Amino acid sequence: MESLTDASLKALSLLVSGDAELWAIISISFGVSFQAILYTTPPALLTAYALAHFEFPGRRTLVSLFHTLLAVPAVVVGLTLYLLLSRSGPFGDLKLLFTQTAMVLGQMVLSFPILVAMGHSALQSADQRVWETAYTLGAPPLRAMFTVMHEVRYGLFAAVIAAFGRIIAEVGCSMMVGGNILNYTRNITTAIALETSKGQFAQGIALGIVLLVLALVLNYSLSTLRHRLAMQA
Amino acid sequence: MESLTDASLKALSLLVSGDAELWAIISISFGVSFQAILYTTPPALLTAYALAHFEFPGRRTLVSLFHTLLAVPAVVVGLTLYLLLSRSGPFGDLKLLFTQTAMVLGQMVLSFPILVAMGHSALQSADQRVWETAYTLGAPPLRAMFTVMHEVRYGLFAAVIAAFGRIIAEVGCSMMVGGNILNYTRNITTAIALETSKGQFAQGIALGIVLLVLALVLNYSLSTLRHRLAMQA
Amino acid sequence: MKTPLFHFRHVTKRFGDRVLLNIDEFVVNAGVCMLITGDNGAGKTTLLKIVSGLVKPDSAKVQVKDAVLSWSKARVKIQRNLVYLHQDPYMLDTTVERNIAYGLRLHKEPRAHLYDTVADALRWARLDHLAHRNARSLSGGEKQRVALTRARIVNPSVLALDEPTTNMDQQSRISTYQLIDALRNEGMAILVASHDQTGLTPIADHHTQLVGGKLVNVEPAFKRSRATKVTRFPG
Amino acid sequence: MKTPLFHFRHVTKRFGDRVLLNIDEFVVNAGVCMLITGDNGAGKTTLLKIVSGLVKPDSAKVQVKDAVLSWSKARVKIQRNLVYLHQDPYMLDTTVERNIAYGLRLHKEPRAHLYDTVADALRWARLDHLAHRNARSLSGGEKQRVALTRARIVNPSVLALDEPTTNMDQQSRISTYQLIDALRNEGMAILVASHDQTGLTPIADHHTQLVGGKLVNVEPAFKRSRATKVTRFPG
Amino acid sequence: ATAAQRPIRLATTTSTDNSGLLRQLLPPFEEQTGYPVHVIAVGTGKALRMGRDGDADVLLVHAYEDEMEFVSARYGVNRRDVMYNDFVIIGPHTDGAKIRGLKDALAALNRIQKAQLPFVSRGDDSGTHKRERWLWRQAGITPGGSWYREAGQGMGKVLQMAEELDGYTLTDRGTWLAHKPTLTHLLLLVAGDQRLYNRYGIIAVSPQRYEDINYRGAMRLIEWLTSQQGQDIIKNFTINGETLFFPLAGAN
Ligand SMILES: Nc1ncnc2c1ncn2[C@@H]1O[C@H](COP(=O)(O)OP(=O)(O)OP(=O)(O)O)[C@@H](O)[C@H]1O
Ligand SMILES: Nc1ncnc2c1ncn2[C@@H]1O[C@H](COP(=O)(O)OP(=O)(O)OP(=O)(O)O)[C@@H](O)[C@H]1O
Ligand SMILES: [Mg+2]
Ligand SMILES: [Mg+2]
Repeated sequence: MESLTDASLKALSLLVSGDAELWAIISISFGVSFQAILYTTPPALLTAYALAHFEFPGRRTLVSLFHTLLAVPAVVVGLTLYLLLSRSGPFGDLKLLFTQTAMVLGQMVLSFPILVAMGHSALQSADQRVWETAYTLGAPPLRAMFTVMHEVRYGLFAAVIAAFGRIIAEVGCSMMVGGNILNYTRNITTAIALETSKGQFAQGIALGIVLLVLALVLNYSLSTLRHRLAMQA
Repeated sequence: MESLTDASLKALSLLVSGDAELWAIISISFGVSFQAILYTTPPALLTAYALAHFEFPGRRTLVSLFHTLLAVPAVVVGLTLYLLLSRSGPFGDLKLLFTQTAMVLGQMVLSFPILVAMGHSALQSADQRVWETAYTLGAPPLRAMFTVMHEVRYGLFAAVIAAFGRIIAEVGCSMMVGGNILNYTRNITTAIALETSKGQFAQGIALGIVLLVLALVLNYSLSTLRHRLAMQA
Repeated sequence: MKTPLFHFRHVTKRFGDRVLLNIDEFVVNAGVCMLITGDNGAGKTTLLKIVSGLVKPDSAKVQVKDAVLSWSKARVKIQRNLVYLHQDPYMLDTTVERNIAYGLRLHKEPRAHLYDTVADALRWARLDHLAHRNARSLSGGEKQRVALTRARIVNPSVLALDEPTTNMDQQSRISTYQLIDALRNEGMAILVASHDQTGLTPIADHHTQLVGGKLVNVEPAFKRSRATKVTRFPG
Repeated sequence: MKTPLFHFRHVTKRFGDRVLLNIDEFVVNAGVCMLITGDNGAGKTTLLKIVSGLVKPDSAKVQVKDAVLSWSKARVKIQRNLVYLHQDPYMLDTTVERNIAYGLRLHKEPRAHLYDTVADALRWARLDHLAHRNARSLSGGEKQRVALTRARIVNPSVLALDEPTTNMDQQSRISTYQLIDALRNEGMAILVASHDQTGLTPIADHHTQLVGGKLVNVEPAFKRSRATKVTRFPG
Repeated sequence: ATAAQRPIRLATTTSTDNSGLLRQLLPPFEEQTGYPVHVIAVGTGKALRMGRDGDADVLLVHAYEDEMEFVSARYGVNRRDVMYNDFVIIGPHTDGAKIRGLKDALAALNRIQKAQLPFVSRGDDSGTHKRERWLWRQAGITPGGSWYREAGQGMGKVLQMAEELDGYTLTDRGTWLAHKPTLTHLLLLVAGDQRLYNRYGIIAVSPQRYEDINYRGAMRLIEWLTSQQGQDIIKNFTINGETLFFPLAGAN
């Protein structure tokens, strides 16, 4: 049996000689997850703001619900979406099953509760005076919301990063509704699952390292940008 | 042909007639994830505090790293742990592979970066004056830390909830190092994966609903508790 | 007699068992500066926040011109005409300049004109050397001055100032008194809650004290005519 | 002459290009109340925080008894003997009573005795009716009083008060002056940074002004002997 | 190459894809017909389910009885045999149950049960699992107890578990050969029993049920797999010199 050192060395050598197939897999992963985050963030943050800002009956229950939705396994989301999109399901006519669109939809559903839960806890930690200051200086509700969001931007940023991390790392839903079709819906995690099921641990870990390195580069540049902006302000 | 409604109805009927096997699966899921959270929270929050509180070179890089580790797929953690615990790996003699202990270890590794990343962002949002107040009133460093943590307890609470959600919902690592052995290491998510692979979508969704309902009950009681404590204080 | 800008009636507010405010009438008149004093916890801040549309009273009617509205309905009109200055002002996490420009930008001032106005205001508040500093790192008195500048620059019809001179040094206090006087003489309505009676009583047209949830008129030690005041502080 | 509790030398602090503090000597003597004044942004808060071990100076030597230490080394000794009161105090998210008890609990007071002490202190500060309220919901002046009470109850050798009377009503101010006087007479060293000269100059033994990063002595308008003060405020 | 055609969705068992067979088999087909093939590798149970729901155009599976049922329920049409291999029983080289060299699979299972040594079952209702349960029934044994581990995972994972736990298991020869290089503690112990015959069939999903299904593509693929050229590729596909699948077309 192959030792961990061997596997890691193999992984690294695979990394440097990146081929077209590998890059297709990577670009599908990032493309799908970027789209999902892009479409989900605005409505999710609006929801988080509403939950943090407006008093209404059932608000606490709703917050609990979003925290709970974090515990829904990706594969259950995948399953449900599968049944909806299946040829014999209610939206079968859209022919979305086993497409990237289906993967984006699944990841949107997965990222929504994280963004709401984490965004809510960031917005809730905002000083009440932020809103009061904005309001009294004449900000209309939407503008006041942006001011509050700006004040807790690091917390919201962390929410987006966490949500992106979660969906780029998830496999259950993408496997289910994407189908792991080579060059079409195979992303990094479904590829890892495939390699693993073949007993090709080295390839699995190699892909894991690719993901990690790319995420690190992305994250670090965002954090540098954020740091630079903080210095300016 | 089974529609989504059929599947959901079947799921519900499975729920009410809970049998011994189902309950074994549920108790393994919650037992393992509780242990993992219990052991991980203290060191993770200490780390988060150190990152939020002490200035040292490379701190920002470390924070970025923890945010990035959120994007490591569970199956990659599982793979690595597998190679370490495998009989030909460095810790093979411990005979931990395909045991609940291995699952706990895997989930600890998975929850650590979430707790650190979210805990850090909560602790960072604490007012500098909290620490100064504690310190000047004579609190030794550890006590001052607890005071700061107490002030941002809702944020830390949200971090623990999110981490718990992530690990109780993860399947890749538990499948890999637990092995999905019936009555022993089969938890809710690996059971869902199994049902799904058989094309038994109704059973998969049923288990998903069980998980959701239990998580909701847990969450709601915690939130009620927290609410009551907040009223008292 | 001219009609008041806002005429509040039957304002009540309780926290738990305690009735904090129970005020029959509270009138906001253009060109009048009203000083509100009272012990700690008397309810000055709460009253100002209710009048500013920031804290919801348990009950209140607001007459705006001829219409008698509920507090919730009146809020929008209040917001358009009144700026409230916090007792412990909040600095937005950006530069001093942008903090001060915040309100003006909402009023869609042309950009060039906007920064001229801001620069003038900064100079008045002796804050020009701090223009590009993050407002969070300012000293206590500097923050207070930024907040006052940020509020007055919007040029509202009513300015509600909660302890505006707290933390300020002597010179800033004096310019604040002068500012209040000048703005009032230009026709602004000014409400000041403060413990700084020595400095503010000479300027205020009315001095009222909050005792047991009621407003009680305090006779001013000396009362000057409008005319003398205008000449003393030519703005 | 008795030895000072702490003797700071060559304290410098800069922010960016600006040298904020450049102080040759700063002495903290038992039984002495020192008033520090200065314009907004002069550096009073920064100086007090350096002296309190909360803000790291760019350079400073501290003589404690016979030992000359670096600031970082002196910190622990400072912490054991000095309590700093913030200009804008932070209320811990719990009851007023627990806020006040916080420091005492750290000193491992027996529980029964502890709450007696707290109850006495609450009564002194006229806060007893607020004992079980969350300190976050207090009014500005109430917060200031809770913070002062929380600081003095620890009974340190040095009390560093940053604008202690800000936001307070007249009566609270007077009891604060009396408290400062009494504590000083019991042998506590007291440092007060404040703009409230009228109230504090009569009590202070020294009045020093922070100008251009340097401390300048201000001659007091009138100087009373220790003896008279003790009889006037019998504690 | 011909003009681009609508993709064909092929739902298949993991053994054909994981072994690498389809990578040999499909490119020439795509080249010649212009049909891109989207391979969705799942368990036999799920593949049949996908056919039933109209989510796949054509199925390549190995569970003969279920396939027949599928066809007779009119979910699928034109089932053809494609290839076969066999199931084998593998186990640790220590072979505590002493089954090595047995020709009788039932006797082997008997000895394993007597020895109470770990047996890792797929436990996932796959074709292999169905065959295993059938064998236990034939042997008159109801397996249970701590030695019988129901893994609920794919063949590859079960082989790895057997390796780690020094356990026995039933596997198809293709997967065994594909994984053999990494399984240093396991040996092929029992093979050659008639009961271990494993055949793969291909079925087109019925165009009567789903008229927009890619039936033409499915039929082209079936034609191709059962053609001389397809069958030759299957025959010549080897891992480390060993043949994994044997052509079977023309048998029906
Ligand atoms: N959210 C709240 N819940 C409970 N009590 C409150 C709340 N907000 C304010 N109070 C109480 O209401 C009273 C009035 O507070 P307010 O801030 O209006 O006083 P104030 O007159 O401005 O005092 P100060 O001079 O100290 O600023 C105080 O006793 C305060 O503790
Ligand atoms: N972290 C920081 N970064 C940059 N400048 C700072 C920082 N902290 C304080 N300053 C500046 O240092 C100067 C002194 O601040 P400090 O709070 O000590 O003044 P102060 O004398 O207490 O003023 P006030 O009377 O207004 O309380 C101010 O101009 C302030 O803006
Ligand atoms: Mg107030
Ligand atoms: Mg200061």
